[in-house]
Amino acid sequence: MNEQDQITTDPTKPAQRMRAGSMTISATPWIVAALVLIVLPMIFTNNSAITIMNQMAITIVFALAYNMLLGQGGMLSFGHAVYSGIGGFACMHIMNATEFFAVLPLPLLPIFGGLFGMGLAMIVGSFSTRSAGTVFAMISLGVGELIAASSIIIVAFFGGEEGISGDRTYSLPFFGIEFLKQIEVYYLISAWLMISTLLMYLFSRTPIGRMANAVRDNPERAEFLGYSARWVRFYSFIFSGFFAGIAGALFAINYEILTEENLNTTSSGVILLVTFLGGVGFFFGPILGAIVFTLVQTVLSLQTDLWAFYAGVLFVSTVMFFPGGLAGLIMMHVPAFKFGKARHLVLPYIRTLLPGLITILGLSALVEMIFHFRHAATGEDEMTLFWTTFDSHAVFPWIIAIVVTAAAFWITRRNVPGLVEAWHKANNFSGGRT
Amino acid sequence: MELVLVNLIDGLVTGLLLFMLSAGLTLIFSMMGVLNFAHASFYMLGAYFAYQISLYMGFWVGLLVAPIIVGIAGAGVERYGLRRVHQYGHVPELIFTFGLALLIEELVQFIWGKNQMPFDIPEVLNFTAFAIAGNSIPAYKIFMIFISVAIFIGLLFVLTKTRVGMIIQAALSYPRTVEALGHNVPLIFMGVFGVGTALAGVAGAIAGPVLGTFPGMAFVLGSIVFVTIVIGGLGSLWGALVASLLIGWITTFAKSYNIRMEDILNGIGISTPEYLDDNIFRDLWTITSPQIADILPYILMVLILIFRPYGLLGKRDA
Amino acid sequence: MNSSANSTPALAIENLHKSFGKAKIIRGVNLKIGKGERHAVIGPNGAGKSTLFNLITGRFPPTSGKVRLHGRDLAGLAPFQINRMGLSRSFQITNIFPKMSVFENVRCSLLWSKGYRYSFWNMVSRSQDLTDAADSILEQINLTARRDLPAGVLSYAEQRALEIGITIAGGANVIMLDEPTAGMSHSETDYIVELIRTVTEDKTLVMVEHDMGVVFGLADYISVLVYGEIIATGRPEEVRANPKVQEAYLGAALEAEH
Amino acid sequence: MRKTKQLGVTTALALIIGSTTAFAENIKIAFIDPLSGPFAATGTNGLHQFEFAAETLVNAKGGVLDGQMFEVIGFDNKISPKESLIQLQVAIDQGVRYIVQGNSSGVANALTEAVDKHNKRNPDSRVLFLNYAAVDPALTNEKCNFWHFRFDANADIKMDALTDVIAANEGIKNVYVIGQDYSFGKAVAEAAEANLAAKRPDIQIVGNELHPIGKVKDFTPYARKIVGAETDAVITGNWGADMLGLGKSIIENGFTGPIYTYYAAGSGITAAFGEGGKGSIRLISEGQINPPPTEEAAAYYTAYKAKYPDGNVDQSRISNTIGMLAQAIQAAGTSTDVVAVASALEGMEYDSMWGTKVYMRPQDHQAIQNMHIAVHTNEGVTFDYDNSGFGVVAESTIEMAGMDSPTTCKMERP
Repeated sequence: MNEQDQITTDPTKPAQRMRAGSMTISATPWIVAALVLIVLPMIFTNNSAITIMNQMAITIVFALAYNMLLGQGGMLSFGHAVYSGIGGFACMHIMNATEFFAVLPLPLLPIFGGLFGMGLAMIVGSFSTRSAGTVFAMISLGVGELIAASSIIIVAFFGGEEGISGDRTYSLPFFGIEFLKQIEVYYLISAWLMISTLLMYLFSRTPIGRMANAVRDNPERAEFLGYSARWVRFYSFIFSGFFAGIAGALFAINYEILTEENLNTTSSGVILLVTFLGGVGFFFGPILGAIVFTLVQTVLSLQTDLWAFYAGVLFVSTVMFFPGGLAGLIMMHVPAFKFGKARHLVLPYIRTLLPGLITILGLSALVEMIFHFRHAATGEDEMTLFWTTFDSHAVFPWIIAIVVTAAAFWITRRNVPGLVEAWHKANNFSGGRT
Repeated sequence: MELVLVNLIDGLVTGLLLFMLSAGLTLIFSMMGVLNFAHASFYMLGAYFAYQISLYMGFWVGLLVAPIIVGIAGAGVERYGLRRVHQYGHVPELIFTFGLALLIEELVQFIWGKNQMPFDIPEVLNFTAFAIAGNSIPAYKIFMIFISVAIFIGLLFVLTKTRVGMIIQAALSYPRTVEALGHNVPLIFMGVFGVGTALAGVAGAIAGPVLGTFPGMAFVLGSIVFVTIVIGGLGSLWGALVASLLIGWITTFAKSYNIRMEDILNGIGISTPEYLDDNIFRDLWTITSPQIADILPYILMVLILIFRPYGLLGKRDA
Repeated sequence: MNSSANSTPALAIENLHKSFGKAKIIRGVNLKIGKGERHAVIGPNGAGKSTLFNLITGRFPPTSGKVRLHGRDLAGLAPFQINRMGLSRSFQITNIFPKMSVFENVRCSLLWSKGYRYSFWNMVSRSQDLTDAADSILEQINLTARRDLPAGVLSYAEQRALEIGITIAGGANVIMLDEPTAGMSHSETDYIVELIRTVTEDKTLVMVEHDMGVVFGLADYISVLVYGEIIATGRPEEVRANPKVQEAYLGAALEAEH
Repeated sequence: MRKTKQLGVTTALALIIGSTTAFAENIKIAFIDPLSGPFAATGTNGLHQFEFAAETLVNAKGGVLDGQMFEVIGFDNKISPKESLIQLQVAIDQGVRYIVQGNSSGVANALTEAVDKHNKRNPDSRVLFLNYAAVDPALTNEKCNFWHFRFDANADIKMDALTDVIAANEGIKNVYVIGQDYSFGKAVAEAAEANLAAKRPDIQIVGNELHPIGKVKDFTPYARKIVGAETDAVITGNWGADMLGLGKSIIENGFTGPIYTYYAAGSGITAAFGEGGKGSIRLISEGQINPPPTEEAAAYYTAYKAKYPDGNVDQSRISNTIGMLAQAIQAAGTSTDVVAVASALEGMEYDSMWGTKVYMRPQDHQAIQNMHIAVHTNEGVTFDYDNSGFGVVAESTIEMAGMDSPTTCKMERP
């Protein structure tokens, strides 16, 4: 394990060097992203893939908004779902205000969601942003719980347990588009995804965005530079609330229903995990987190009832071994690429990661087999795993699974030192890593 | 009047149970700066372990052994998980415990399944201790009070009268200084974490039979424990006690008496709107105290944080 | 001091007291520091120099007494408000933004004074005035070569230089430095002293310093703080000659010096 | 760079989704209910009952039409409306035409609206929503639609039947109503009040209150109030941990009268109540388990227990759902034209093995069937729940409960 320490403990350092160096805004990634978003539904044409991509896009906007607080502002919120939820509920009420909605083109609706999310953030932020740290975190938890609880009690606005629903197609047709089809909604959401992501990125480059970082790192110093840490936090908070509200509005458009789950603490917790999984230290981290988490939640859960268990393992091991998240993991390879030494890593990676992957799959196979052995119906001894059907009550499959897993683990262990060495070689330009 | 007494006893039981959880949490938090989100999960583990042991060796062995196992598990989590994450800062630590809470819940479901466990009060304690005006007080509740009070006294004794306690006390107020004094701080951390989680295990073992032993039991209690220590003041054992009892009594009394929002509003001179059914605030008007009893602690916490950020008895800023 | 007798002093401290619990740390300090003056506060350990600093800059509220900046009372103002009135300070313990690049550290400290305030419609990288100003300060503090490194990896002396850079960047006319050379080697100290001399040209400088070489090399005036009271104020040679000072503090130090 | 990553990941996604679309001939039934999380116990048990019913009642008998088999596919909705809608879309893309769901009226509301919109917007891939347990009356009243069928009695019908029994019991003078603070709990309370006022004006409702759902740790104060109110009976709509907590607490604090409720059996609750709940807990539900109404039912139950020793057949309506769907497909002569199948379901009379006729009322798609009041006990139990020795024994029966119950549904047919 010690060898792995060295690989993983300080992924941020070279990356920071990168970040500090590249402050100019390059248009290329944005154009590529836009093209990809346009092309994606032509590759994945079925509605469920589009629905899942919509869900991803909504989660991305929300996670980026959340990271404006956590990653850029250093504020840990346990109740951020309420800002997105309020935006969504407000949009749903607008959808149901038939006369007004009939003259409003649907693509403009998210602006209202954003404004309502921002409005609530202004109210709560007026007292919660006085300090960061535990006070902020606990106020966010308290306020989050209160609003989530009142969502069931105050039926007039939140609709109780059923929530409130509406029909997006009653809006003013937008250049003839009525948003009847999923694909039309997909392009609407994608457009907003691009707009919000760009705006949030640009925000991080504005004076207030830079000062958010400064206040995160050293609030006292920032105060002696003429900035009120509280106001800087407040501005970050309301802008985060604005984009969270946009995510809520996109949710309203996509699902046409808002319920208590849009506000509750579970949703708030999930967005924290999503953001952290992706990596809070990098702007694009939450994007990765949102994609991976949506896949785990929606696609992996089609495959196994134990998806939540795997998700838990994924989170805990990310925090333990890759605190920079997925983005940190990717960015720690940038120096090697930059210095043209990345090719030294390819072979050792294959040698280590391939058996590593088999180890993980083998372990999960064992977990699945135990689960099947214990919980399957009597007489249903057959189970299918990795396209193989076998008898979970026979000894042979168990032996195979255990032997394969153990062997793969052994090979992984044996090859780790080689990987570490290669890693040092690929990164030795900096001379004497600590 | 008798009902007040009954409610006081009921609230005391709830409060003391909460205290057993918050005592460990406040110790852990103030020493290590870790908001241990998995604390209630250790409480759940306590209940499940106690149940499992009680199947073979009876309730009492379960009550004795389960907390020890939970404590060892907690110490293990500190040693092999938290200590590693510690170097990355407080937020990753917190998220680690957050993920751990999820993982423990999944593990419990994996091992014991998703159903309620038939974990029952032992026969010896399954009688009515006494009755006040027709309200019976079960002997088990008295037993719970005794256990909690005994633990509180024991904890107080260890913290104020022993050397280890002195070090921990010092670490509560001056965590860095203690480190500088050459004490084996990692070992103290592990010990405190182990003891803290063991206390949660005790709470689980004695609460399992009355509050139910099921995979969601940690979630139900989850954040209320944080609320308790924040209200009480971080790092203050007495604060945790006061806040626990306060919450226990507030929620119990709010449930017992039907205080209606309408009466309060009328009382302060706002008259009920004529057409309540069409009023957008109709849901606010019809709120009653039992309806919001378990939400009151959150309101209390937000108010406390706004007006007194270091809690009722806390010395340090939260 | 005499030179600025007609105009309001840059900084005026009137009968300032500060107690922590029962401990009286500052016991009636009176001090006037004129515009353009370089003023050093010296005193033995525990005399209350840093507390005095923190009182002036609004980090702690005083128990009683007044601090005036350009004639305006600072009572009840938050640090950022005091800063906006033209007072900037450095810290005894290095206090920078370690995760940001050196360039960004300086740029952040320019933002307010350049009028960007809480704006969210400007791109910092598009604002040429900011970049130019930040680069010229980097030039001044000799850190151009380190421009894009995270500030946290700089050497100690470089971090102190950066701290001074941050302190002066905002264009404040009253600069307060808390032990700018603490913990430095001789050559590093010379570098910093030179740096301070150039960057505080035409500004009012108030500094707390231990190193007598630095004090006598830089300061126009010296005040001696002992047990929360100022026992002497004057030109370096006057202070050096003051018997009270010699008795209380300087004696030993001066002997060691020569 | 990040977008190429996204591309790769979604390729994998397409593969995974594609890989589950394997069998083409089967009639696919999507079971969208919680299979993970706090409500997974109920969901998993429901899925087993659906699979067993499809296997026993349809596939073992050679399927429907020209030998088409039923295939029940479980989709985990994590009891979240949002996830339900995603899974609905995935199910539809896999060629599913029949959706079954039951846990949580919130989810049912989301699904029924989504199905309605989907069928309007995509006439080529219409689906039917067979609701086997969500009892919010609105689903067959103001929110009814042609695609939704409910196989359980709704909360109002159940309360109507329940209050019939209470009204017939002269010993009951005082009643205490308590429930979870959300739509279902409120609906139960309102229905109880209205029904009792109409049937037995002399009965006094000595308490009527709501508590937060899923948040109460200790029910003692509520229990004290109930005991203190000297009530003869308690009515509650609680379920899950809230039911267990409330029930146990009431009994422990010395209440001996009947506790009338909807959901207090199976999923570990019967075992957890055990001896304490004996004779106190009374449930209103369709389907008689003890004594077994027919031999077929007994055999069915025995076979189920043999397959799932830890499971219970606690929702007899599940087998009715499968049976009626099979009969409707047979009658319509098609499994793909859901309009025809829905039309065949409307007004269908089905002879259930649980000793009742099930009539699918065409006005609102509400199934009308016999309801039973069953008592939690260990005497006369042929089939226990949770292997605890305890089970529910039918005490009284209300024939075709709610046959003429009013509905506000204005059914729009395609």
